[in-house]
Amino acid sequence: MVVLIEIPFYIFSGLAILFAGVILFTKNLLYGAFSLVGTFLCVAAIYVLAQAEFVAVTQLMVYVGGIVVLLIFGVMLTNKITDKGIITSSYNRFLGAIIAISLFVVLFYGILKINFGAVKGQSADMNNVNQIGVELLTEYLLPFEIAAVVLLIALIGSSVISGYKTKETDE
Amino acid sequence: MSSEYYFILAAALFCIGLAVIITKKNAVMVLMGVELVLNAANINFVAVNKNNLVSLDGQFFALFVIVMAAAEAAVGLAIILKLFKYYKTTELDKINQLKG
Amino acid sequence: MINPADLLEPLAWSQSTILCLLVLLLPLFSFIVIAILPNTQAKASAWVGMFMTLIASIISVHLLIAGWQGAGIHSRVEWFSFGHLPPFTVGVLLNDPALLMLVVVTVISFLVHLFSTAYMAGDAGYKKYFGFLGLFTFSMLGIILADNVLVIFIFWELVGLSSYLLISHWNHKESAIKAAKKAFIVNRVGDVGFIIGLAILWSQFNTLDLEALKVLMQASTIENGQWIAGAHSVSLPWLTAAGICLFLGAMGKSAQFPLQVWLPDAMEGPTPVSALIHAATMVAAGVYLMARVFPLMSIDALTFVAIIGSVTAFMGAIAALAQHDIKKVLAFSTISQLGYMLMGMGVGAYDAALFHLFTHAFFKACLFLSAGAIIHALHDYAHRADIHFDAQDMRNMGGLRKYLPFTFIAYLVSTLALIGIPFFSGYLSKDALLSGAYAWADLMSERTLSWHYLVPDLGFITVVLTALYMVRQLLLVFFGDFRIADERSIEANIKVKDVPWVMKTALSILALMSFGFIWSLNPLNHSLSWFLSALKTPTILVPGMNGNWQNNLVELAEHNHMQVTVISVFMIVIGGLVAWFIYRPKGKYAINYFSRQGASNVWQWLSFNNWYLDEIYNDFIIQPIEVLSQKLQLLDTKVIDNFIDKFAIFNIILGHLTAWVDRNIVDGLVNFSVYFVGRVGLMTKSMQGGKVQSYIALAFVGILIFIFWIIW
Amino acid sequence: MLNNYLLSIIIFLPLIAALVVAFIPGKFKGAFKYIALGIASLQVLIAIVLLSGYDASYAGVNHLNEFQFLENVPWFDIHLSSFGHISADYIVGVDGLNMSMVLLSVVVMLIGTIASWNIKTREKGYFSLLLLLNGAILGCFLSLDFLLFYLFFEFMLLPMYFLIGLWGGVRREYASIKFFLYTLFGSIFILIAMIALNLSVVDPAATAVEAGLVQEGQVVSNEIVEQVQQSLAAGQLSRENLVHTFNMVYMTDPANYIPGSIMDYKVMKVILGQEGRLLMFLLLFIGFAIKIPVVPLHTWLPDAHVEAPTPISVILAGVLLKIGGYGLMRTAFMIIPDGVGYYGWMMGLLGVISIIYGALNALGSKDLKKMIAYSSVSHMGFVLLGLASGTTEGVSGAVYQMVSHGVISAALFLIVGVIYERGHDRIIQNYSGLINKMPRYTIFTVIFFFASLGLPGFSGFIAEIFVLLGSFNSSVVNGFLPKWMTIIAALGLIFSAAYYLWTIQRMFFGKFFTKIEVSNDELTDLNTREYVMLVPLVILALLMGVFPSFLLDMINNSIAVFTDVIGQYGDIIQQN
Repeated sequence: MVVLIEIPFYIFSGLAILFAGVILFTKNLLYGAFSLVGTFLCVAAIYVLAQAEFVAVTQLMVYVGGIVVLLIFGVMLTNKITDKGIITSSYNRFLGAIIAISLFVVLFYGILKINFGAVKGQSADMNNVNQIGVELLTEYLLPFEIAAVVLLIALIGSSVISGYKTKETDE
Repeated sequence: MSSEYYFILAAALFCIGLAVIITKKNAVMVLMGVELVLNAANINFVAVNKNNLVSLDGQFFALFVIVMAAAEAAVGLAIILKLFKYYKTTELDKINQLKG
Repeated sequence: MINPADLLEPLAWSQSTILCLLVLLLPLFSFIVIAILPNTQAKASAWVGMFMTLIASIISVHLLIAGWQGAGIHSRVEWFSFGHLPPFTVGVLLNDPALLMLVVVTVISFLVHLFSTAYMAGDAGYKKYFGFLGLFTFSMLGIILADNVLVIFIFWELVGLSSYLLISHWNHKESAIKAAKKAFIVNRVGDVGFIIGLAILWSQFNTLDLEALKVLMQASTIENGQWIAGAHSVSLPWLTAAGICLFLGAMGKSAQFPLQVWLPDAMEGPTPVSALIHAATMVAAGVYLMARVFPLMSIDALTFVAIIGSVTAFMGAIAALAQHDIKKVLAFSTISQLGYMLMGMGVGAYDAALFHLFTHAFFKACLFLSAGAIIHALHDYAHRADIHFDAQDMRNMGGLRKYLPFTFIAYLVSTLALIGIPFFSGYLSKDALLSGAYAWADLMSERTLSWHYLVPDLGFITVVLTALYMVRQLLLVFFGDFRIADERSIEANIKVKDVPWVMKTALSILALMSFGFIWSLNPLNHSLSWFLSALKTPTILVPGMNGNWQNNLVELAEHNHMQVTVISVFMIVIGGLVAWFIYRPKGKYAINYFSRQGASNVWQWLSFNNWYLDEIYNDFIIQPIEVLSQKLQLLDTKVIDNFIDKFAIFNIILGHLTAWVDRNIVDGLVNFSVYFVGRVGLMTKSMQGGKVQSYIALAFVGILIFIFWIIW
Repeated sequence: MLNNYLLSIIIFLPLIAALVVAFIPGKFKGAFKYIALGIASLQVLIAIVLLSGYDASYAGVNHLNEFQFLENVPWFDIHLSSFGHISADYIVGVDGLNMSMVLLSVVVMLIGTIASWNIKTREKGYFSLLLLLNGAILGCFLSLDFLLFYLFFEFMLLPMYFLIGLWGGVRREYASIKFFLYTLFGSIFILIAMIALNLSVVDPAATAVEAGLVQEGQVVSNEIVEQVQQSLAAGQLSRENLVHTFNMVYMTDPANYIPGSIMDYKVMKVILGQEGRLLMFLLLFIGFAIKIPVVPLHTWLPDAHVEAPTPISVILAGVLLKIGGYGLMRTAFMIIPDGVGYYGWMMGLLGVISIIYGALNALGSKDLKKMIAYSSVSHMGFVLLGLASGTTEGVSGAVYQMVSHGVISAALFLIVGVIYERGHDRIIQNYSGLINKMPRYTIFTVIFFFASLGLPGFSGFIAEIFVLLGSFNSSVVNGFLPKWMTIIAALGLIFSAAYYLWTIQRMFFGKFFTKIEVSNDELTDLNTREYVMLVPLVILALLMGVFPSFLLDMINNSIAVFTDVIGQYGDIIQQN
């Protein structure tokens, strides 16, 4: 039982970090975008392993289906297509590495210091999608609605921002 | 399976995302880094929720985060498009209007 | 206890003292008048000087006649005062010695003025000369009249000044200036002693008034080796030191050993000046000073005076033996005679010493003026014969009695007086002196053989020597052939002309004073002299003094008198005969005399060079001081200044060092902090690169630091 | 009415004139010397008025109410909470100690101004500096407040520095800097002592006001002052109410010292192995000894004199050196009389060394001016010896010597100026037989040489003889000085005779020749201006030599108080 969960976790988490690493180290935007997809997929798998199936599905739909596509569009729209591929470089590498590594060290240290045995709670029904649905429309109704509004506003806002016909840019 | 492995994974992803945000020149890549960071956060929510599935608060947070991430991505991309139109580039090192 | 202030009340002026002041001021007036006379009126200056001194002489003689053997007259006024000390007074103290000196000085001064009108005729400094003679007479009279030792010292110095000015009268002559300088400085050496003497008296008594000093000295006591006067006390040796120090002053002025070296050189001055200053009056001031302070001298101090006096008498006589300069012989003779006088003072023969002072003043002035007459005549001769020779050198003289008969007589009379032939004045005074000295030696040694007898013995030897050198001079100058004429084969029709009548007048008066009957009705016995019988030896008032000492001295002197007379006459005869034998005309010495060089053996050299004192002083005092002064100059410029400069350089280096520190360390710190802030600014500015990512990175750096801070 | 402000007028008149000169355009440069002369003459007139109003029966010295022509105005008063007040006053006044100095300085300044007639370069600067110097000197002599005194003392340096440094001879920069540094060095010591005194002394009258014993503006009676002094001694006064003063007259009163302070009489604080008061005496002594100057702190003097222009040498020798002696009397001797007995021996010895050393150096000098400069060192040694003796006649002699030396040395430097102006050379050996060319000049030279070597009839004699008598008497009266010092010092008289007479012999007598390039017409005899300067000085030197009572009567009472104060401590020393 332990092994059954642990092995996929290690595999998916390893893959997720691997893909994330590709994003970090690649110069090609498209590689980055596709690696991101990979990462998202792996993270979705992790969600599943953490008994958050609904979240995993949402992850797949929103991220892999929506955001990544959006990003790839962004890549396409902001770069001239050439045969060399869409190349970007990086800077601040040293600083970035130091910050990232030291932050990781700090977090790692902090995590190790937490005694997670103390927070063991009771386990519940394996399938909690139903419960999510109920709670979403009862207890979390207001945030749900607001999220919808936020999404709408974001949609309108983004189309306004990226719209061509703004006076200032024309002039 | 203990939660700390999730946290460590989340931490790793967060750090990689942060590194991407800091180092990449391309605005779209930076946006990708942001998504990584958000994912890392989501993993934490989910991992925290895993031990106490009675309330599912963590999963709700993760859900809302995903929604917000979508909105963020949309707005972010719109901004990037606007920037591209204005500066004819998405390389962030070229855009230093904030320079003091 | 006596309050000094009570002794210093002003004393009223009487007719005599006012006349004294007049006598004092007349020569000063002469000096001032001559000073403001225009140069064209040079002739008038001589008349002014002569007139003033003549009046002064007449008044002096009047004063002498009126005041002789009277009680001393003392008038004084307050001069100035210090804080709350007793006031400082100044006044006139007339007693018999003062009256006599007054006459001597004014009369001789007048005669010298008279003589000088002829002697100095045609001199460029004629006016100046008479002016300074006036100044000298004034100062000398000041010494005589002053009632205060400090005032005596003031005039003492003024006398030195006028002596300086008169010796350097011919100021184009290097030797004259040097002699003047030497005279002044050597006198200063004595004066330093004088000042110390004054200081001792002042610190004991807080006054320097002679009369007050006598009272206070008598009131002072000796206890446990301390000399106590009122509230002041010092150890006993200072009592004797006071006397010796005052005598040091006298040593300088009266040319006593070891300070006698200036007097022979002082002969560079005009001869009448030598007669007045360096024979008759100024040099006798030391003796007069001793007479004034005689009551304040302790027996030990007097013994010192006696020894110095006798030694000087002997040394001067020896030095006179081999001289060739006519004036030098007389100068050394003066030294010797002054030694006699001070020896007399020292042995307590106060009256005899003063007596000798007066007789000597006349016959020595006469000798000098005669010498002046000879020099004058020879100068005139050289001018007419158109040759150059030293008119003072006896080698160029000889046989002058034919040409200058009057001068010869004057010279002869005064020479006989000087050697002490009976019937002449010198005999009386010298006899008195020697008997005094002999009596003193008897008394001090208590008739056992002791060194005290050396004092009269040296005196007797000096008698022989005096006869020797004076007869030698007489023979070499007036007898034999006129050597310069012979040697240079001058035509016989150019002859030495006799001197003018003014000179003769002066000489005759002085020569007259050299006869014994002027001074004593019995020219064979000094004790019957009106002078000595009138003059009272003052009592020595020093504490711890045996009151009978002086009386015993007088008795012994009376007792010794005949003995001494016989011995001294015998001595004179020996000396005279020896001189005749050696220096007789046509003798070996006289024939070769013209070409004689200095001296021929050690003793003559010693004599000729005045015991080599000049050389000794030059090598052991003057040269070392000169070298010392040069070295001190070097010390000043090379050592102290160098040190200061080095110190300054060190400071400059230190300054540079601190400047460097300032620039590089202090400024460096400031600059560094500025630089640091600047760099930090630049760094943060570079962080403010307008790049959002950098901001994020930095934000995370901050977060990290914050986390670290929380965790640890 | 004007009488009350005479001292201020005499001080500030030249200072204002200096400003006026500084603002007159340069094209009127001919007028500057007339302004300076006018001011100097006016000062002489004021000094005569002062003299006529001066009452010699008041001693002054240590009693403020006995000072004459006193002006006493508060200057500043700073309240420093727990430390108390620091107050300084503008106090000027005359007593026996400084009256003679004022007379001397106005006369010498007048002579100095006349001697400046031939200054042909940068007249404006010269005369304004000269006037500044004039005012500062008088201020220095007249101030009775230590701070004011110090201010003027320092203020003198500035014009002197420029006057030597700009109008001087070949090595003027060296000389002026040396002069400046030396004096500054000395004044640092004075400053330290001044601060220590200020810390230790209170103004009893002002303290009475502060302590509420008297209403402000009321007259403080003597009883109140005594009351304040008693409570001060008992330590009853709060520190806040103490008014620390710079008043030199208050400093002379032992009752005004704060118990336990640095300079307290009773409890001697030991600083650097030396009792506080004695140390401060030593500091003041060194400070003023440089000014006097005392061997071995004298080497600035020959250089400064040799390089300074004639009028500045005259002023330097005539007046400035006297500030050393006067300052010593007014501050060190009067404020710390106990130090005199303690250091009297040392001061006497230094005085004697100065006398002999200066004289020997003068003997060795080849430059006429340098010789006279060294003779100044020698003669000022008498001042120190006389002061150190602490006897009435010694101190009187010292004051007399200051005045006398002021007159005689001024004349001597004028005499050097005469020959330097004509021959442009001062080396003694380069001249001979000047009497043949310049007879009247020679007469004046001989007169002043003899005056300087202490010939009776001139002022120097009275001074020197009484310094010697006093210093000898000291061993009997108060035991400060041993007897041998007087004997050694007297030897200085021989040396001074030696160098003067030797100079006369070499320079003035003998056959005329010069070893320098000078035409015969240039060596002319004295002109009218030089007579105007020299004749009054001859007359002054003679008058002071023959009638010493004129000066002595003026100072007698003050000197008596002065020696009494010192003598009190002398008795103590003798008993020990």
